[in-house]
Amino acid sequence: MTSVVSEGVDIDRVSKHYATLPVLDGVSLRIRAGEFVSVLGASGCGKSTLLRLIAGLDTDHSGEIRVAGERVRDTSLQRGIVFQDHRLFPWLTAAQNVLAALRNAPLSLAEKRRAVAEHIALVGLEGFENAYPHELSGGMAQRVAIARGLVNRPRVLLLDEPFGALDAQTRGRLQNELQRIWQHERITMVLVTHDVDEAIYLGDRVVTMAPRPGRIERIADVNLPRPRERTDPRYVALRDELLAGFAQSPIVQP
Amino acid sequence: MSDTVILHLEAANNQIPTQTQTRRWRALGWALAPWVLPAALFALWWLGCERGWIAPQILPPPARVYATFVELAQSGDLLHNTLISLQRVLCGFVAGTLGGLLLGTALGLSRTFEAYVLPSFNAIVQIPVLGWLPFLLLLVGVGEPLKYILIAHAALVPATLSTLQGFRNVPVTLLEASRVFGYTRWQRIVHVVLPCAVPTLATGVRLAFTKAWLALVVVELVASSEGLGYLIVYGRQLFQLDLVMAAVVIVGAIGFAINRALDALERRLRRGLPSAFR
Amino acid sequence: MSFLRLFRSVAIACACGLVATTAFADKPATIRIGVAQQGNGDPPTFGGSSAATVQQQQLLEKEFAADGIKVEWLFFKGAGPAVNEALADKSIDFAFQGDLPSILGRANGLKTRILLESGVRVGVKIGVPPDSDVHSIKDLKGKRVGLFRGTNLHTVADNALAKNGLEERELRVINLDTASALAALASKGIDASINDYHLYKLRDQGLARIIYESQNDGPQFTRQAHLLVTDDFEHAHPDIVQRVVTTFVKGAQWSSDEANRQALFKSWARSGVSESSWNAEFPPGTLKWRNSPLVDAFIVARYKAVAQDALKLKLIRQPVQVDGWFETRYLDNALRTLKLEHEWTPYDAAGKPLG
Amino acid sequence: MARFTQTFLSRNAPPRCDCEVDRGVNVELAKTRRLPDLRGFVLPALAFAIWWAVSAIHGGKGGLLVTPEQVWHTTWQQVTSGALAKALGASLAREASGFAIGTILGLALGISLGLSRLATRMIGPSFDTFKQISLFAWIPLISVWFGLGDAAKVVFLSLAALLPVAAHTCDGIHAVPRSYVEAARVFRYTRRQLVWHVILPAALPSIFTGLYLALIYSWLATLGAEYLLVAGSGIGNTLIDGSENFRMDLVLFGIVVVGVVGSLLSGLARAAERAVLKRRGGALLKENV
Repeated sequence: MTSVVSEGVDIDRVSKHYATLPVLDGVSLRIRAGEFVSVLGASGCGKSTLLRLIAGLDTDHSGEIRVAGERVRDTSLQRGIVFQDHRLFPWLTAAQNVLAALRNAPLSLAEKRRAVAEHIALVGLEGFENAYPHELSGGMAQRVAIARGLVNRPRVLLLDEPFGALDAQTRGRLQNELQRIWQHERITMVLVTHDVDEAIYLGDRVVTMAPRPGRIERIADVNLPRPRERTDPRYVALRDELLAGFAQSPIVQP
Repeated sequence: MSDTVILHLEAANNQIPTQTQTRRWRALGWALAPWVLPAALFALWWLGCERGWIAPQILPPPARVYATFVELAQSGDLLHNTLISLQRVLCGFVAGTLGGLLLGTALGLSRTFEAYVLPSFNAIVQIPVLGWLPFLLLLVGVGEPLKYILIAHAALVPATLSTLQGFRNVPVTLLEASRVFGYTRWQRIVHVVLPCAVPTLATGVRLAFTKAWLALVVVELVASSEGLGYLIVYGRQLFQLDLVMAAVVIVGAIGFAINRALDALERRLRRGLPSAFR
Repeated sequence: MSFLRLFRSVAIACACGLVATTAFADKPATIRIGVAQQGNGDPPTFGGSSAATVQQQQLLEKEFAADGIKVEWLFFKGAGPAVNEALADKSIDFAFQGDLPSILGRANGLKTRILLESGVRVGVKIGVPPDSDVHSIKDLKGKRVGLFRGTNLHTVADNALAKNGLEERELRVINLDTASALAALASKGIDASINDYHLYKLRDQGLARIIYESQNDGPQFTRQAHLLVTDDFEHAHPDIVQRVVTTFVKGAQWSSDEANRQALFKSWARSGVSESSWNAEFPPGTLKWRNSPLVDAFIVARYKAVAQDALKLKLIRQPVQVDGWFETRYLDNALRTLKLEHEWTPYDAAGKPLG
Repeated sequence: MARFTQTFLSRNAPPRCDCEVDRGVNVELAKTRRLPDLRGFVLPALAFAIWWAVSAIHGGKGGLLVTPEQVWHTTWQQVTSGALAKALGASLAREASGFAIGTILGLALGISLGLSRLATRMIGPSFDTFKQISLFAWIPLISVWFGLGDAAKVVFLSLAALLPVAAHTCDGIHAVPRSYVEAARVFRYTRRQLVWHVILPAALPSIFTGLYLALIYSWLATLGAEYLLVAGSGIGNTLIDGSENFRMDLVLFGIVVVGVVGSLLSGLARAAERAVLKRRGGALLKENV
């Protein structure tokens, strides 16, 4: 790979295995700054593991991952992450949870409070600032998690099946919200999902991974205007193509 | 799951992986770690007596305690007292546990029985074994029955409550499923309720024994003429602290051994069951 | 230290629940006296020896009031053995204790000196329920007998049993302190109780019958009690020790005077035992014989005998040196200053009066 | 939903602390309020009636069978004479200091056991062994080292309080879900922030269970201490005096007091726990169960 310093995320021949079981095998991917990439794959293809490596939660792997030219050695405020189980601290209210993300941020208290208010508004949760996680619905809790992921104004936001646990209707609404936030914040987002429709609807590119060992099978460009029309023939064609890809035995792509 | 917190704490410090050589040392250190504290305490004790920092009547030297232990064992006193204590604790434990299982089952099966009996049971449970001692001392006198009743009471409480909880923990879904297959009430109890309740019962039995063993020591300390607890009192009265310490070690060792045995038994019982019922 | 802030705030939270533990420093100016008996009555007191008289007439309190030294009496339900624990942990300076417990303490390293005798030639009583079929020691075979092991009753009881061809092992001995033994005897939990004057309380209530008094078998079957002081206190305050002994001798003299007999028993009755019982315990003319503070040949012989018995009964593991244990110079000074050298008659090893 | 009595919490032994959290029995925190069921009072009323009848016929002549009036009279006499206040005051004061010291040491030990794997490895086994020995076996040694006064009793009580606090704190920390720790790492929490802002708050419910048990155990230990370290006054001494002076009424009075105070203490502890934990999100309780 050329050593051009890119603002986005450079994944170069990353491999990882638990004891003898290979989980990722020579994954290489270059994500441009501000791009929205969906990582699509069945369970066990290592997509969540890849995301954890980018986040720095796990550094036991070969190959290199660079974000804005900087090698990933540990977690960083520059790389936010939203999990499927929202992981809000149950003893803190929604606002306190978002504030907790700023504990080590280089901001004054006033600036922190303002950032929290902004992001509560960003995810449309005004009026629920003092609610405890167990008092919020699944969708609202995920909104808080997204606000918490964004409040540090990270360079990259990683989302690990954030809407997996939600009902179809809430999921649709939050997908639009996420897209609106993405267009507003202009930061790089990497969404891991097993939902083909979600991957196409949101992603500039859809990276399809195959399991055993986890590798990139195909990268498809979704050059469609946003917000995407699910009935657009090109949208439907791409979806069917990807779905078909899933159905056949995985073809090893160069 | 248990080590995860600590693992991540250390990961948070980003320690650099060690070479194999130091790793071998660490492994050795790790294996010896549990013995460091006991060894240090023993050394401190031995040194304290040797150097005379502590007067012998305050803390007898380890050699003396060991000599007493050997003397106890050779003179047969150790065996005699241990057997008596074990006999007492077993009788009390068996009586208490059986009573507890029966009472717990009765409470578990019929809600009306529970409504009548459970509040009184709770009231009695509030009062500790020691609270009943003076009352029973007057009623039953100082003899063996006093000890059996108190130990049985100590074992009865956890046994009853565990049995009750065992019955309560049976998932309603299973009961409904058995009803669908036309199980009679009795079949439901034998084929559904009991298998589910077994792990909780096993824990209850282990707790019952621990409580019985604790109660035994208390009763023997306060009123007895034989038994391990009595050895402690006897040592105290003859102002032979080494006898007291030897007896305390014996009581601890036996308690520990039996608890471990019951632990192992409980684990084996639990392993046989799908974790859902754990 | 990274956890410092954490501990500090937790400590403050719990400290507010912390009530000042009452471990106040011992003012060297307080004299703490342990009594190897359970205090009865309110305020707690005891009876049966000149030590009780000294306590009830507050002789020591008056003696040291001028110097601003407080006198503190501590009673021990655990009797002699419990006093040993207090001595070991240095929470008392003086102690009225029986011969056997002191010997047990000395055998296990307690450093004390015996100053004078507080109650001598005291018998051991055996009480049984009123309707019991036990009439003599021989009937005790196989019966449940309450005995407070480690007190000065223990060796006398064993000797009395041996005299009747019995051994402790042939009885079902239950180890009970004085008060629990009384309760057990009253509720027929035990068949007999080897005890002391406390048995009179039950006899007065018709709940016990006394079948044996060991002093009737001769002075060898009696137990002694004494006043001892810890070596540390004696080295630190020999003057105070002398004044305590002198005051005590005054008390002993008053308690040995037959003229004060009724007043003495009335005072002792405050411990819950009736005057009539004291009359029975101290037949007329025996006050001087029983309340003599002298450390004579008889006393030394008795302590050596008890030491041998203790070794024989395996209550102690190595022999105890009785010689050099008695420190009688304070007693001699007191007798000289109070001109009481001939108040009490000394006795020889066999218990016969000397000169 | 498991409908079972809260007292079960106060009766079980503290769970093992060798990193394996005992899920089956002791973490059942769900508290369902039963309807006030009057049927529960039938049995005690019946027992009381029988006692009244029997004692009325041939009671009152001293000895074992005491009439309710006698017990009531003793109660009244104890209360008015201030004896109860004195005894109870002494016992509770001792218990408070024992509880406080035990809690502080328990928290320190529990936290160190919980957080440092080395401490768990070094102290854990010894701590387990110590837990097997009944506390009362240490009384003869304590009485020699700390004398027979209040100091010895407070030492004994703090041991009784220390055990459950340490065990539950340690288990609480071990049971903190890994997901919280990861979430905190994403925000670059330092080790201290992780402990103070994530691990301890998450472990708080379990720590409270430990404190609740410590309160109950130290109350039980108060009685034991007063039986075996016989000096000074206390409700335990009242009980023993009653039994020795052959006064069944005093004993019954003592037992009632012990029972009432025991339940008051556990009620107090539960109220404190609910106050602290309620608002901050019950989710954890259910999730942890």
